[in-house]
This record gives sequence, C-alpha cells and structure tokens, in this order.
Amino acid sequence: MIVVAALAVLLPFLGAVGGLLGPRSVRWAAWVAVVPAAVSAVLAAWLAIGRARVSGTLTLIETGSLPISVGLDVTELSALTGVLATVVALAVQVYSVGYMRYERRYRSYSAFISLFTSAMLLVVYAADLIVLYVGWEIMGLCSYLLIGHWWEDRANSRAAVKAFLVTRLGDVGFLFGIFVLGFGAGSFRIDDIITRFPEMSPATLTVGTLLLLAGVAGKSAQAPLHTWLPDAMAGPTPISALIHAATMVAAGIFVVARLFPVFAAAPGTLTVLGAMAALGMLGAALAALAQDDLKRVLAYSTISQLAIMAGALAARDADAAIFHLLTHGAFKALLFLCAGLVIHRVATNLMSGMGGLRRVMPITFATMTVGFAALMGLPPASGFFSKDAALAAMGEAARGGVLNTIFYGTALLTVAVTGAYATRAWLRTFFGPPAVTADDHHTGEGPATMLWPVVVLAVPALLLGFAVLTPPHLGTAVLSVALSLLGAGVVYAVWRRDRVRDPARLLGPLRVPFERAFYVDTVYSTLFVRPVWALARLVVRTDDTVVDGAVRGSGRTAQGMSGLLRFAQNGNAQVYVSGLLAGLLVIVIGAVVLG
Amino acid sequence: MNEAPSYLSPTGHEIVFLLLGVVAVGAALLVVTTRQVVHAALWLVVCLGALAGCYLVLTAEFVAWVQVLIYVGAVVVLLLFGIMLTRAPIGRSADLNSGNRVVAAVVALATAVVLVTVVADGFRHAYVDLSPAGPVKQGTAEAVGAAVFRYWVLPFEALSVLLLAALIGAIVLSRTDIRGR
Amino acid sequence: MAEVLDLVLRLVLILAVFLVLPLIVGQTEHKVMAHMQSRLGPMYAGGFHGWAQLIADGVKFMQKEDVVPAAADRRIFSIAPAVALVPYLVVLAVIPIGPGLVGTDLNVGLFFVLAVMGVGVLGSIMAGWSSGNKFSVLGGMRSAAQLVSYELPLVLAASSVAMAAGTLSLPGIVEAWEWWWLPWQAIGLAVFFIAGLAELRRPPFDMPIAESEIIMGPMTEYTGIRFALFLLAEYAGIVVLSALTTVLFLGGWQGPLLPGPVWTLIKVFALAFVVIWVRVSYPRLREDQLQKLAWLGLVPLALLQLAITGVVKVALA
Amino acid sequence: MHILYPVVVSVLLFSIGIYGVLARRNTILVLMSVELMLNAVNLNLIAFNVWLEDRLLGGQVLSLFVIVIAAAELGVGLAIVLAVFRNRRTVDLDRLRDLSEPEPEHEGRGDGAAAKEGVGR
Repeated sequence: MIVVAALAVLLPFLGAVGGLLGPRSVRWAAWVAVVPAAVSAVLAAWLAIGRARVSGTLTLIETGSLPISVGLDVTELSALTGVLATVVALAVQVYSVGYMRYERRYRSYSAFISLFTSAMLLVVYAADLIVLYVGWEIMGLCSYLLIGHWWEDRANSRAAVKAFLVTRLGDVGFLFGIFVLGFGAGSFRIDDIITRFPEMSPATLTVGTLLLLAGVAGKSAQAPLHTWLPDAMAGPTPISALIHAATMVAAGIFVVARLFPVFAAAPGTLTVLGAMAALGMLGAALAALAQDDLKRVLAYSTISQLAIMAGALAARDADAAIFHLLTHGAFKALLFLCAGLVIHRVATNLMSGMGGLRRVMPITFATMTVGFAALMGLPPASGFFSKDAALAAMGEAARGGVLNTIFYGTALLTVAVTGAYATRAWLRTFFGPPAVTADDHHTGEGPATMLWPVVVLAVPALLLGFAVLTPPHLGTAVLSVALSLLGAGVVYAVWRRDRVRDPARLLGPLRVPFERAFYVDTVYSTLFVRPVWALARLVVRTDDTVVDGAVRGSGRTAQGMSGLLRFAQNGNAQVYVSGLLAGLLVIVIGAVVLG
Repeated sequence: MNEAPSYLSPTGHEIVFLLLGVVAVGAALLVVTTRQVVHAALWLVVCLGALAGCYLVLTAEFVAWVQVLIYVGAVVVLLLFGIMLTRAPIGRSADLNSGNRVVAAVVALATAVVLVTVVADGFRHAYVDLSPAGPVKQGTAEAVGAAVFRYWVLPFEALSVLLLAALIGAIVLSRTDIRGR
Repeated sequence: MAEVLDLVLRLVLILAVFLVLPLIVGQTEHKVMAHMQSRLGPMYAGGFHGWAQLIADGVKFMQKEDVVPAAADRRIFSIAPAVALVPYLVVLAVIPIGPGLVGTDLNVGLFFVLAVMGVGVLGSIMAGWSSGNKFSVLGGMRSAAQLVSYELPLVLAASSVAMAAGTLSLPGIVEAWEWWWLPWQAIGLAVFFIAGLAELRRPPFDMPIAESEIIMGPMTEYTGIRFALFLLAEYAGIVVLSALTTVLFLGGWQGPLLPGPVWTLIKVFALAFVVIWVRVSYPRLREDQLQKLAWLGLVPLALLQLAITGVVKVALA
Repeated sequence: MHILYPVVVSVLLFSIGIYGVLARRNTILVLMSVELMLNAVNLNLIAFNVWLEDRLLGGQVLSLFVIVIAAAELGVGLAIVLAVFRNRRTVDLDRLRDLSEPEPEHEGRGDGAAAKEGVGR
C-alpha cells in the first residue's frame, strides 16, 4: 500500500517533469497534467477508502545527531486531506485546460500545478517533519511561481514576491519549531513526536508549537500574516482555487491537526491560536463585505473560514476543523471556479461590472448558488454540517473561560457577516440589471472543460456533509442558520431598495477601512517595510562608502606605494644621480666608520 | 715634509689663499643658487678666476693661465653662447631649481660633512713650505712642458685623439643638415 | 722699499701710457680717415688741427645722461664696460717698450697676454645680453662666435713665435728676434694681425657692431661715460694689438740708430695706421664669410706657419 | 702652507657642484656645476702635486688634461643641449624624461618638428 501512496506523490511530480521537459505542445502538456492528477486522485481515494494506516520508510539519513527518515505515513487524516487535494487539483487541471488554453506559458503553468499537487501530497503523507518541510517549501516556491504567472504586470510580480516573503517569514518560525520539537523528542518522526511529547517540558512544547504556529499562520493566511492572500488574487483564477481550497492554506490547518496532540498539550499556544482565529474570522469577514472585487471577496472569505477552522482547533476539536477543511475545500474550489467562469464571461474582476448573469449563465448560477449556500452554512449544503461542528466545538469550549466565550461570540458574529457578504456577492453577480452589454466573444457558458469540473465539484459541495454523518447540534445549528439568514436578510433589504447600488453602502464611513482590510498593509509598510528600506539604504551606503571605500582606498594606497616605487624610474636623471650619490655616501660612511 | 707650524699663525700665502678660497666658494654657491642663468655663468667666471689665483699661490703658474685662457676665455663664452641660444630671459626665472632640491641639499651637505671629516682627519699635519726660500719651484712653463713631453707624451697624444673626437662629435650634433640614419 | 717704489712707478707710467696712447690713436683715426675721405676732420678744438677733439669728446660724454634701460639687467649693464676695458690695461703691464722697460717680466708673458685678452670679450657679451634688446643680444652672440673662432689662429700664430724664440717671456722673444724672422714668420704675422683685428671687432670684422644693421650691437643702449669707456677699450685694443704684433713679429725695440723705445713706438703707430687704413679700405665681411675666413683661411695658415717654424727650428738645431 | 686649506676648499666646491648637478633644472646650469666639480678636482691635484713634490709634475699635468677634457666635454655637452633645445624647445631636465616609460605627451613634438624641417629642405 505504501507503493500506492508513493505513486500518488510521485505521479504529479513526473507529470511536472514531463510537462517542463516534454514536447512543446499544448495537447501533450494537457494530457501530462491531467492524467497523473486523475491517477493520483484515484490512488488517494483508494487509500482513503482502505482506511488502513499505511506507513513505510524508504531510507534513513544519518545527520550525526538526529536521523531524518525519508518515508510516508498515511493516517486517516492524511488520506482524507489527500483526497481533497488530488480531487481539487484534478478539477483545477481540467478546468485550466479550458481556462488557460490560449495562454502562452500553459506548459510551465500546468507543470507547476502538478508540482504543487505533488508537494501538497508530500506534506500530507510525510512521516517525518523534515520531509514535510521539504514539501512545505516546494509549495511556497510553486505559489510564488503561479501567483506571478503573469509577471509582465509589475503588480502581479509584486504580489508573488509578497506571498513568497510573507510565507517565508512564517517558515522561518516553522523550521525552528521543527527543530525545537525534533530535538525535544529526539526524533523528527511525527509519530515519535506525538508519542513522546509528555517527556518534553511545557516550555519546549509551548515554544515549539508557537514557532510552528508562525509557519501555520503564514501558510494558512491567519492574522497577522494573512496579507499575502488577497494580493495572491493576481494569479490566474484556477490557481486561486487551488491555493485557497486544496493546497497552501489547507496545509497549515492540516499540520496543526496532524500534530494536534502536541498542540493540545500546549494550552498557551491554543489560546494564541484562538485569539488569532477570532481576530481573523471577523476582520476578514468584514473586509469581504466591503470588497468590490469578486475574487477578493472570496479571498477574505477564505481567511475567515480558515479562522473558523483554527477556532475549532483552538477549541480542541481537530475533527471539526478537518471536516470544515474538507467541505470548505470543496465549496471554495467550486466558488473560485465559478467566479473564474463569470470573470471569463465579463472580462472583469469587479462586481460593479457584473449583474444579471443569472439568465446568461444558468449552470454557473446554479453551481455557485450551491457554493454560496455552503459558505453561508445553510442546510443541506455541506458547509452547514461542518460549520455547525466547528461552532459546536467552540460553544463547548466557551464554557471553559471568558476568553473562549469571546471567541465563540466572535464566531457567531462572523456567521452573520458571512451571510451578509455571501448574499451581497450573489445578488451583485447574478441579479439586478446587466451591467455590461452582451459580450460577443463569450456567449453563454464557458467551454465544457471548465463547466464539467464545476458541476462535479458542486456534488461534494452540496452533499459532503452527509458523508460524514455527524448529527447536527440542534442549538448551534438553529442559531447559526438564523444569524446567517439575518445577515442575508439585511443585505437583501438594502439591495431591494436600489438594485444598482452596492448594498455595502450600509456600512457608511466604515466601508473604506473595511475595504482596505483595516489598513494592515499600511501599518506593515510603516512598521516593517520602510525601516527595512531605510536599513537597506544604510547598508548600501555602508557598502558604497565603507566597503567600497576600503577597496578603493587599498587601490589608491597601492597606487601611491607604486608611485613611490615608480619614483625611482621616473626618467629624471637627477633623481637617479641623487640616489646613486646618496648610496655611495652611505657606503663611504660605512667604510669610514667600520674601517 | 718637516714639522707643521700652528694653524694660528698663518703665513702670507695662506691668507691670500684663504681669501681666494672664500671668494671661490662663495661664487660657487651663487652659481648654484642664483635665479638668473646668465648671472650663474658670470659667477662661474669669478669662481674660476679665484681658483686660478689659488693655483698661482700654489706655484702652479702655467696651469693658472691655462685655466684663465681656456675656462674664462673659451668655456664660459661657450656657456654664455649656449644660454643665449636657449633663450635665457633677463631677470629671475622661477623654475631654475627642480623639485629635487631638498634631496640634493641633503646629499651635498652629507658629502661635504663626510669628506671634510675624512680629509681633516687625514691631512691635519700635512704642510708644505711655499716661501721663496722653500724647495718648491716647479710650476713654470718649462717644467710643465718638460714633464708633459718627457713623461706624459702618450696621454697627451691620446688626449689629442679625444679632442678630435669631441670636435667631430660636436659638429655632427650641431649640424641640422645631417639627417639621422 | 725700493722694489715697491719701482713697482708703483712702473704702474703709474703704464697708466699714463694707457691713457695717452689710445687718445693719440683715436685722434689719428679721425684725421687719417678724414684725409683719406678727402675732408679735414676735427679742426677747431684746441686750436691746432683740432688736437683736443677727443678730450672735448670725453668731457661731452661725461656730461651726458647715463641711461639704463628699464628692461636691462642693471648690475651687469654697469659692469660690462669695465670688464671690456680692464683686460687691455692689464695686458699693457707686460708689454716691453724697451730693454728693461716693462711693467713686469712674466715667465709666461705671452700666455698671460693671450689669456687676459680673451676675458675682454666677456664685456661685450655681458653688455649685449644685459641691455635687454634683441639687437644687443645678436651683437653679443656674434661677438662670442667671432671670439671663439679667431682665438684659435691667434694663439697658434703666437705659439709659432714662441716656438721660434724658445720662450714665452715677451722681452725674451724680442731679444731672440733676428731680422730674417720677418720672412720666416710672415704668415704668422699676417694671421696674428688679422685675427687680432677680428678679436677687436674692428672693421672689416665689425659684424657684431655693424651700426647699419644692428645699431652698434652690444653698445646700442649705452650712453655717456659708459659708452666712452667702450670707445676707450676699442682704441686701447688697437694699441695692445699693435704693440703685441710689434713685440712678437717685428722685433720690438730692435732697430738701427734710434733708441729702443722710439723704435717700438714707431712700429706701434705704423701698425695702428694700418688698422685705420684697413678700416677705411675694406667693406664689412658677412657673418658666414667671417667664419669661413677664420676656419678655412687663418687656421690652416697658422698650422702651416707652425710647421714651417718647426722644420726650420729642427734644421737649425 | 697647510695642505688642509686647499683640500677643504676643494671639498666644499665639490659638494656645491653636487648640489648644483642634483638641484638645477636648466641643463646648462648643470653643466656649470659639473665644471665646478672638475675644478675642485683640479685644485686637489695641484695641491697634492705641490705637497708631494712630484718629480713628474703629475698633478699639474693631469689638471691640464682635466681642463682640456672639460673643454671637450663642454663642447659636446653644449652641442647636445642645443640639439635637445632645437627638438624639444626646452632644456629643463624635469621634462626630459625619455628614460622613463614613454608617455604619449612626450612623443611626437620633436619628431613632428624634425619631419617638418625635413620636408622643408
């Protein structure tokens, strides 16, 4: 069985290699991208259905102190996440064939997606933290490459660099967290760490998990390292789907869940996680409410939803978190792909440029409605069940302390705001008067390769909740649905009054801060970017004046010294004779004195 | 070489010689320090004249007049000729001394100190009686002529060849209608 | 004491001679030239044929303003006339007028004379350069060139006589002189006299002065007493040249009937007359002709004379 | 007479000559300084000739030879100086540096002038 897991990881990797090094044909690239993804999806599904824990170690790398075991370990959690990753990746690959067909760099694009998938699977199946870290970093690289796919536009390349640097900032903490835990447990194997954490001191645990949390916050776009995610919308829409649903952001939550026993043993870390989650879920939801860019709405919603998962984790319910991760992966991928269809149709990201698409794009409308319903947590969509589980967990935890109560309240508030912004996006996109006259290029729906993944993804988005078969907690379920509908109702009431204008106007003066996501970017820019720039300038100046000065100075000194030497060869006969006579004089004096 | 008398009771010869020597050294100093090229040449005349006087005191009569004839009459005239051909200006020239001046002064001073020390050490007691009653009377034209043509004929002839060579060399160097190669 | 008195007496006598003889030569030049050019010359000063003309000239020169040009090198400008004049004065001190009638009898008298006369040209170069005037510099340079060129035949011709006499002492030469030396040393006589004329820059060898070309050359800027000194130096030069030629080639005081000094004076004035005569008779030589005459004419002739002297000397011995 | 006097005068003249040779920029002045040094030697020769009562008169004869050689040296030296002046328009020793590596500004001028003369002739 371990061979299956290894194949699932390797196949997309080989696909990437084949796509990059293979023939320069779009057809070949498409096949080499789609087929391994499909096979991987099948293999991952097989692993998940088998439900048996599979593990195997390929080799042991002796490093002198702690050996690194290169191996895979498929737990139940890994198997499920692997299915999510491969399915979404497959959907994205198929969708991309239609979406990116006429793209000049389709080959490298699809190859990077394959590599991305492979790296995510490596993270998911890794048996060792170092191996996990390898996949983690490859994902960072791929996200950089894919977000910056249209690098000709300066803003895109900046967004890519931003994503790379912000996640890298977290990764530093992540790496040191790995070291702390690894040295604390005496092994980098995840199993060993989980079994040996009681031997570690609470301080080691807290420090290690907090450092890991930094990496998680970076990858899963949690406050305060969330700022890269909205900007990552610069990449192609399928990439957004991939990043938001299946790979990057899922990886952070997955790692916490995978190491959950360790985290559970560090209550301080969980509190920090809860605070981060509370801050992130409400802030991102409010920001989403004010955005005009459809993709940015979805991006902030991702932050918000991930924060809910993190909140569930902080409430010590890893299952609820993973459940929500799965459903969220399904419906968020669906939403992004639908958004891609819409954008493909109207050729703009802005909702002010949309409207009235309900009739033009019925399939898209239907599927996206499912997605929004899942996002709002309305039954019977999958989101209802998972969010209910998460809320229930948080509600359970709220009895334990004031802080947890505040977190729970925040989560409930978030549910209401989620209903509001989902409704707003839905209404602004599909209802109201058409903002654009019919586009000649794209009539009707998108191409089949784009539609089919959407339709296929709509099924789990709608039905995944039943698969897990956890009975809903009645109290929280009713409360959350009521809150969600309340938010939706307010937005609908405002929208009814004027169908052209943005319902976000009810935010009044708060709208601008919300739209700018509470100026976090500006604050970062003043707090970090500018000082760093100043420091860089100082370094450059130091390099110019001190280092270069030393180099130039040594050159000048050498010149001066050689000038001294050259003085003996300057062609002035008088100088020569002076030297000659002086030397003669010295000899004479010597002879007189010594003789 | 009998016992040398004291330095504190100079003879007439010594007084004359010292006066001439002071003139010669002073004029020589002016030769190397004056800022006017022509003045340097004229101070050189004074210096060489004083030296001729010294030779006379030292009984080298013939050499003294040869000195005047050749140096003052020919060499200095040639020098002045050269100075005028190289457009020496009237008045001071600022650039007669090169940048090497300090080094030169140090070297020259050191030379003077060393040599004076050495000769003072070596010839403190050397004395020669120049009074008419003394033994020395050998600088006459007859004596010099006899010496040149009796003992120094070969160097004399070699010198003649040298002079011829110098003559031809100077002519070749000076003529502008002889092209090199 | 007697020695000192003797020396002082001799020096005073020489000074007197030195002052008188050039004046007489100068007056002679005036009158001879005038008569050769069919005119009278000075007639009024002093009454008789203008005999006091040169004294009057001297008075006039002394009264004139002494001008030193602004561009001149003042010190050298002032010294130059003295440098030009003094050597001739010194030379006179060793020229014998009669047997025993000599300032000092130097062992190397001939050499002394030649050496000191060479210094005289310095005065002319100094004057030329220090005047700060391009004509003067040109004149000075021509002087230098001429001196260097004619020094050689002069010395060679003189040494021929010294060879013949076997001594460098001037009285010794006169005593050794015999009448047949006249043909024997004829070439030397001509060479010496011509070269001497050139050394004095007398016409026809007055290229360095050439008033019509470079306006008196080195003397252009001189006025008053300084100019007078130059004139005096020129006439003194004539006297010295004539006297030297007399002593070296014409037997000095030797002659029948008349006392020695008279013979000397007669010969000197005869030669001085020749100098004036040549001046009036010949046109000025061009610079290149000047050099050609020296190097292609006089030097070979002087060498020939040396050879003849040597051969005869050996034959007689 | 103490031999020390002429010898010391000679040493002083020689040192002054050294200074002149080393410090003077004008080539003709350097030649003059060389003459000073030669005369210092001559003074020495004569002084020792007298002191040693040399039967061969070596000192005086050699000083005569030195004078003659000095004259010859000066003749050739001045010819060289004048040739340099014709070609370079200067007799400053500081600027006559063909002993060093050739530098562009030092070349050309004299050659050019000579070439022009050649053409003119």
